[in-house]
Amino acid sequence: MSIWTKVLYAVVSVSVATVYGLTLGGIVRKLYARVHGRFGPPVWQPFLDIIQTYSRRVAVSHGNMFFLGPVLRLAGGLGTYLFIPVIFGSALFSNFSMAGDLLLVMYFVFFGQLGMALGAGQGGHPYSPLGIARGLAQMSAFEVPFSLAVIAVAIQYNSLNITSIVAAQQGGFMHWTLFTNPLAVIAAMISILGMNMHAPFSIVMAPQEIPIGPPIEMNGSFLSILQTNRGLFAAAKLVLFMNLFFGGATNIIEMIVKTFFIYMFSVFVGAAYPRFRPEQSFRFFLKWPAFIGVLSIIYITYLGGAS
Amino acid sequence: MKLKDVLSPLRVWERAAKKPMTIKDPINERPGAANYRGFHKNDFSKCIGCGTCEEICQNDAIDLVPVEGQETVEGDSGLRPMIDYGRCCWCALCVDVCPTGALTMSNDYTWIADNPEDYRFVPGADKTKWQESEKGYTRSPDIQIIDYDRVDMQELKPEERDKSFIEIVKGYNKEQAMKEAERCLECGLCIATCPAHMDIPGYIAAIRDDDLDNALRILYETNPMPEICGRICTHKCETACALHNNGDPLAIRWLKRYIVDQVPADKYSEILGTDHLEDEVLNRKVAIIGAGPAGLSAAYYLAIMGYKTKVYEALPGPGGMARYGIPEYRLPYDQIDKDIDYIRSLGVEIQFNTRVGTDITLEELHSSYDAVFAGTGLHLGRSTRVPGSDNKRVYFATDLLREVTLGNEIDVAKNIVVIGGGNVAMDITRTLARLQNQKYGKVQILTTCLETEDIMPADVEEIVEAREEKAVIDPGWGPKEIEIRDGEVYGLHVVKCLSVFDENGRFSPKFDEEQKKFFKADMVVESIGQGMDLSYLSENIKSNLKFTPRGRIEVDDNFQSSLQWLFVGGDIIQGPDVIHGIANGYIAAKGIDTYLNRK
Amino acid sequence: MEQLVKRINGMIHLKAYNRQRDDLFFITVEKSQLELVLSHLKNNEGFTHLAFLQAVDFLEDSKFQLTYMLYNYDIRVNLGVKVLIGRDKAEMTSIHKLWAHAWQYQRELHELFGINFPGSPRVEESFVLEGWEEMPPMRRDFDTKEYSERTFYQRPGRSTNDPKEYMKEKMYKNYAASPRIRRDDE
Amino acid sequence: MSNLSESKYRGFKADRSKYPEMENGKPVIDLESHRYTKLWQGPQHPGVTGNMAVELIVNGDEIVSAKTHVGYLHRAFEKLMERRRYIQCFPLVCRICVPEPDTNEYCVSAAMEDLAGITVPERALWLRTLNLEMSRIGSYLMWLGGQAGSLGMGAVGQWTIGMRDFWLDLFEEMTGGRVYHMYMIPGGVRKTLPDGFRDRARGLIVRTRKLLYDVENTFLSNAIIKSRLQGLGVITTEMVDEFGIVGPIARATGRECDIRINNPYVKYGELDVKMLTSTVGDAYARAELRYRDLHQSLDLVTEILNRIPEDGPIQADMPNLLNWKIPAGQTYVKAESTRGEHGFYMVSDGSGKPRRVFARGASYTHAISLLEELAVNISISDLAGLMVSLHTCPPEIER
Amino acid sequence: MNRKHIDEIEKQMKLANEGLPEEERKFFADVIPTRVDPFNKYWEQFLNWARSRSLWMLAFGTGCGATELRPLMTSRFDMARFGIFPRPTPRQASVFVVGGYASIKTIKRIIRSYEQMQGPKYVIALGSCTINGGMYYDSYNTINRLDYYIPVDVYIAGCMPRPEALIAGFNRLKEKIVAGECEGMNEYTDKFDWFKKNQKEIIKDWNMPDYNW
Repeated sequence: MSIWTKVLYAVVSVSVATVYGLTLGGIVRKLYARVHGRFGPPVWQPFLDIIQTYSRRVAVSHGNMFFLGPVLRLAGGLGTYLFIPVIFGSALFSNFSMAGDLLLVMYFVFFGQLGMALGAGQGGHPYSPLGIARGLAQMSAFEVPFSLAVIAVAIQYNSLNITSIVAAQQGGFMHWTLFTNPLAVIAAMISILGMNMHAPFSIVMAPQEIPIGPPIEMNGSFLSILQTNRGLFAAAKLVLFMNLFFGGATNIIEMIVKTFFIYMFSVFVGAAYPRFRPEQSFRFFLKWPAFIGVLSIIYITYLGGAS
Repeated sequence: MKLKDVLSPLRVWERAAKKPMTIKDPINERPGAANYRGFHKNDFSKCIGCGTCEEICQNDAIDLVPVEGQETVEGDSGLRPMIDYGRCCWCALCVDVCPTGALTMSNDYTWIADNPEDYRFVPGADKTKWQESEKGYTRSPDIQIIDYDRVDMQELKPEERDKSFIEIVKGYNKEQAMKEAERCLECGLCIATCPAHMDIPGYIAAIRDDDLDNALRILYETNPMPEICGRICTHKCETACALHNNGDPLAIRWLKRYIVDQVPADKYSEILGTDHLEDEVLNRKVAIIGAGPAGLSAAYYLAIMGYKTKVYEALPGPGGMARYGIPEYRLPYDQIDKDIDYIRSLGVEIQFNTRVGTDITLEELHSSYDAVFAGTGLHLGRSTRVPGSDNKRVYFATDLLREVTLGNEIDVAKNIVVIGGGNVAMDITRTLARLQNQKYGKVQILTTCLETEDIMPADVEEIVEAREEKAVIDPGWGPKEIEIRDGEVYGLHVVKCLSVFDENGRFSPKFDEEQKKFFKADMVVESIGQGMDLSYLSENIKSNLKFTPRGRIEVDDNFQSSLQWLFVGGDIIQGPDVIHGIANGYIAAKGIDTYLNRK
Repeated sequence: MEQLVKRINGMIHLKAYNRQRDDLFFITVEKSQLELVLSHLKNNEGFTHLAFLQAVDFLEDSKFQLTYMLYNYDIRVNLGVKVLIGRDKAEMTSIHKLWAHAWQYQRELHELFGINFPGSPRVEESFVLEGWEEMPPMRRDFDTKEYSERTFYQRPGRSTNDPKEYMKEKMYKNYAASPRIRRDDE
Repeated sequence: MSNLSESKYRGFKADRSKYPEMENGKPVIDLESHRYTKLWQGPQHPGVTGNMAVELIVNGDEIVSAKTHVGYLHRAFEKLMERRRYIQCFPLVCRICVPEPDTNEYCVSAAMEDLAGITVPERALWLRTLNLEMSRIGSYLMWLGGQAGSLGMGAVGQWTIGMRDFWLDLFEEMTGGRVYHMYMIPGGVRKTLPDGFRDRARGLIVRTRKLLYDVENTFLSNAIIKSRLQGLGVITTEMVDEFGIVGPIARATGRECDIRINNPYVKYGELDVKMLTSTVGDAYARAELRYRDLHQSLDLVTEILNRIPEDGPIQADMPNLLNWKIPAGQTYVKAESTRGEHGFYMVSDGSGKPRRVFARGASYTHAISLLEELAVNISISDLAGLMVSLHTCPPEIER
Repeated sequence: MNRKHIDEIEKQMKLANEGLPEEERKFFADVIPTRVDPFNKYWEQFLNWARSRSLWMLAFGTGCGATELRPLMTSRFDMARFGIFPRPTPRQASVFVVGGYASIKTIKRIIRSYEQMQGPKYVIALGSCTINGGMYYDSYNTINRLDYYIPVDVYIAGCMPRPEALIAGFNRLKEKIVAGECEGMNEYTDKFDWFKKNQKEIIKDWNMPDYNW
């Protein structure tokens, strides 16, 4: 396969993922609305929002770093997504999967937030640094159980290649990490709550506290980049989780069903709770989920796991 | 942290399965409630443009503007409220206060505009989509923002009054007057209706402030006979009163009476500032014929303008019809004297028992005075001219009333019939009833007229009180014949009257000859109107004067006749009532002033 | 309540006392004795709740009346303590030491009435106004309508008719206009 | 602050050993040191109740100093009333507190009636009671939504504010207005109950109770709500008098102060109103107390609906209100709003316009001196929750 | 607003800072925003269509109008289904709903927030108070006419307008946006001097924390 084909495939893949991620966002809004006892916006609303923010005639910039913030954020999303093989065995959706891509993905998951920190910091609004501080702190907190879970998975499958991890889970749902290493999945699923920033871990954008936090000064096309990234990044995270813990997907329908349910988990929790105070949130991740993560590693290394 | 507390919030998802609370199509699906305070409507058939809505609006949101097609007539200013929705707060006080109930609200509440200037409209005149809407806020009949109930007037009870000529109406005391004065809306619709255009809201406000001196000053601006007017005025103002549409009109007449009753006569000149009038006397003289309301009013204003005036009166007392045509129980003589004495105190001279035309001629007056004002009034009775009406026991009401005032004995019969439905008829009925009561101890008097009871020209309270005094009133009959037996009146034959006026509003009664009735009587009094006596005009003058087709002397706006020096006013021109006379006298005085200055 | 008044009267001279309702009484005290009375009422008589402290402008008498509304939870009675102070360079002792929220009212009165409370915390800070340059607006001699018309643009084009004048114009224009028809030129 | 509060306010404890430095008992905050950040919470901030602002100095997430700024809603009602006739005042006053306008209407009408010596007819009193109690329900429902929303839980707010709208529908039927009812005029009320109102009201009470059951499950017995509200903004009994605290906030500390019981007005004297108190005095206790009070209000409305007389006048015999003059005098009329003592101090000088009207809102002290006291040492994320738990309503502060 | 009327005033207009030296003029922060004309016609039409379906409303409860925004946002009326969402920061919002009366202190923040919003931006004014002062027409602390301080696109009558009326107002705004009539942003630029003069006449204290509104 020539590099150009690969690039073309990647572009298609990224587009599909973005559209999928945004649609998922629209569906989730609808679901929340049902819980609230109302109808909610149309499913395609996120697309309209992106066009609308993009179409602003003026966009105030607070300097070069401010401009880089959203770009780095999008780079984070792209980076995360481009190294995850989305559909097992599909050339179109394999992206730039390679040996050790798990490490790269782990890096990119957090890269965007750091980039955002740089950009938003230059916004000059005092709520941005507060939000960034919260965001970075929370990220570090949920990174602990998440990394532990990933380490457990890596140890379990003895690989840092996502494709091979997915391959190892093929052959019936009993081979999924969910059943072979349930502790790691529990730790990871708790950390995805923080990663998705739904309640009770929605402290970064908390409108009632620090009105939407880091992107408070982001406007116009800056915001539209962030919104696009939100769709892409959501899809990337879900695909990653699907690949690592839920046996990956062999076709697009399986991918959609699985990721949808993974996402629904955080929606299910998010609708029912208010948000934590920041330090409550940090403590939460560092307590039980981290402990479960450690347990999962112990379970895998010493008690042998399934493989 | 209990496990229950962790799990029970997840029950939010139960709600997801339930039907959403959302209204699908809110704009069309949810009209305002039946009494929602939405946008304003105005029913022009009821609105009188009194401006009470403007008065109560605490936001200054309402303007009164002229509207095409709305004429200014008595009791309707022709103005209509224009509401500024840049001010309105939809409190509906204007709806609650509206004395006619014309202003209401619809339950429409959506009005979007790009231009803020659009939010100004005249409900009822401008086409709005809610003008026809039936639902919306209206005043609840259970509440009153303004007071629709008149303060009751203290009156003598029928048994206390039916024998004597003591004044029936006791007048308001201070508390009652203040309470009644508080009801005034100060719209001023009454001013246009009053022939004298008195500043009615002004003196009522003065009563509220308990500043009777000021009130008196306002009264005397256009009316020098408030005691008389305060008792017997026809109070057209009260029919124009905005409160009249939904409740009792303000007792404007009684309030006027209250003012003058409270101020003692000896303070008048001090309050009105006429105590140094003699300093400013001009060397001009005006003669006035007739010491009635018109003549005295003219005399008063001429006097305060500095003219020397002399009044020639045929009868032995002043007051004209007010004294000789109105019974004492309605207008006591001392009250007439209070007004007239004050006028006389300004230097107005009255020569009694001098009939112009016989004792002194009009030409003589013309030669010795600069101008002459004639307010001779309507002192002649008018006959029905039915067979038998020339009998000696058939009287005119005006004659009888004059005799009573003069103190002459009247041969009151046991059984009397009065023909006529006006206030004079009621006056004579009640006077004769009293006399009968004094003489025989019982009342046997019957009053009949063409008009049915609902269109009788007499005041309702007069009719009610006459009945209370045991007079029988049987309206709706036309006199056919007065039966004479042996030279004496035996009774009155009447037929049913179907209608009084034709479709053009002209007097043309129609009778149903089949329905007949007979009223037995020893004496018949005719009270169907009065005529004027112009015999004092010599042939020479008469030929130079212009007359209207109906036989009245033609006058211009200043009551100046075609003879420049002769001004004519009062009942012979307008009326008959006292307030027109006063107004005529006032204008004529000004006219004389202008005329003499120009000369 | 009568006994309470007697007790206070024994302590200082009460200028006036009146009963408005069963649960609302007013007393008037001298300016100098206010702090004494209030602390007595608070500490010994159980009037522990200060509902408000407000001023009334009696422009005609050139006085401000300050009203301290107290409440007693035991006998469930409101007691208003009234003090009259001069209107020129109005000044009053601060009671922020008696109640922790009194400074708020004093700050408000300072801004809206121009009454000074020396020693009251943050009394000079603006409360509801910002950049105010006129006299304290709650004073009776400040005309808010006039200020509003002068400062904020009223939408033009409004005009109203007085029915009285309008009917005169339409129906009896020529009728005497002058209230008094005495001629003075001769 | 009691020990209880600090132990319960889990996870967040300010370390006051290093900063701010104290000098003469007052903290010295040097913004130039870059240890502190100055933040404005409001007026344009979703976490602030209404249009007000809190100027904060924070160290990280911790609030070191708070200062309330009001005046964004100052409309000078009291000044405007001085140049309006008495009858013209009542459309103005309901704007003083938007979520619960009827208390204002009642107070100003009652003050005028007290000064003018007017007795309101029985039926009007009952209708007023109904109106007041219904407005309490509306206000509490809005507050519930606000309290949940301030902590980031949108669902409860969506439900309860939606449900409040059904109560507004009832108001609309009864009074003709949705938000501003302008129902109580001096001397009585403006309208009688429409046909079928009672049944609709009873139906709505059942629906509200069903919703409240859900709210209880998801809001009051929510682990995270508890962990955030317990120990937040603890008020002790001593502070009640010190800061002039009233209403549910004071009742949550154990102080028995409910004007409906202490100084019964309208028809509360004939109703079975219970004094609801709590002993803890923190935000959660207040929330729970308000929740119970809301249920009690529903009970009261049920009872009132049964007892409103069918016949009788709804307005006393009043003079022409356009020219109404009230004899000189002073009075103070108060009522229990959902936030506590809401009172009007009215001075008349015998003319047709009030000499001075002062509206005393409960938020006046709650949102300024009390909030400034309680906000210090808490996390910035709790400020919105604290403000809502004090049930601050800015328009009644500055009027 | 009457066009002639404005032209009239513009002629007589004098800036509050006119005659001041250049440095001091800057102190008043009178930087005229850049005028940005609409794009190519068809592209602009498409964008307007999208803008009208995604209205981000600034959640600034400036007056009592805010009280009817809450039912509108929540389950009974659910404005989200019409594509209207509250936005906590003016930078991202496109619709400014001025909820009725604005006191001096608030109009200062309103102007600040309006200037922070990124164009194209729209203003909906609620209730009588924004049109001609409403019931506070004689108050010393509230403005009478909002259109003297910021350009307004749609007015909704009422006090307060019901949520349904608000929805109707938003519908009207959408129509105007689709028709390309909402150029308030450029109007503000074009008549910046006039607006600033009006603003300065009433706001005496321009001091504000520079990072907030």
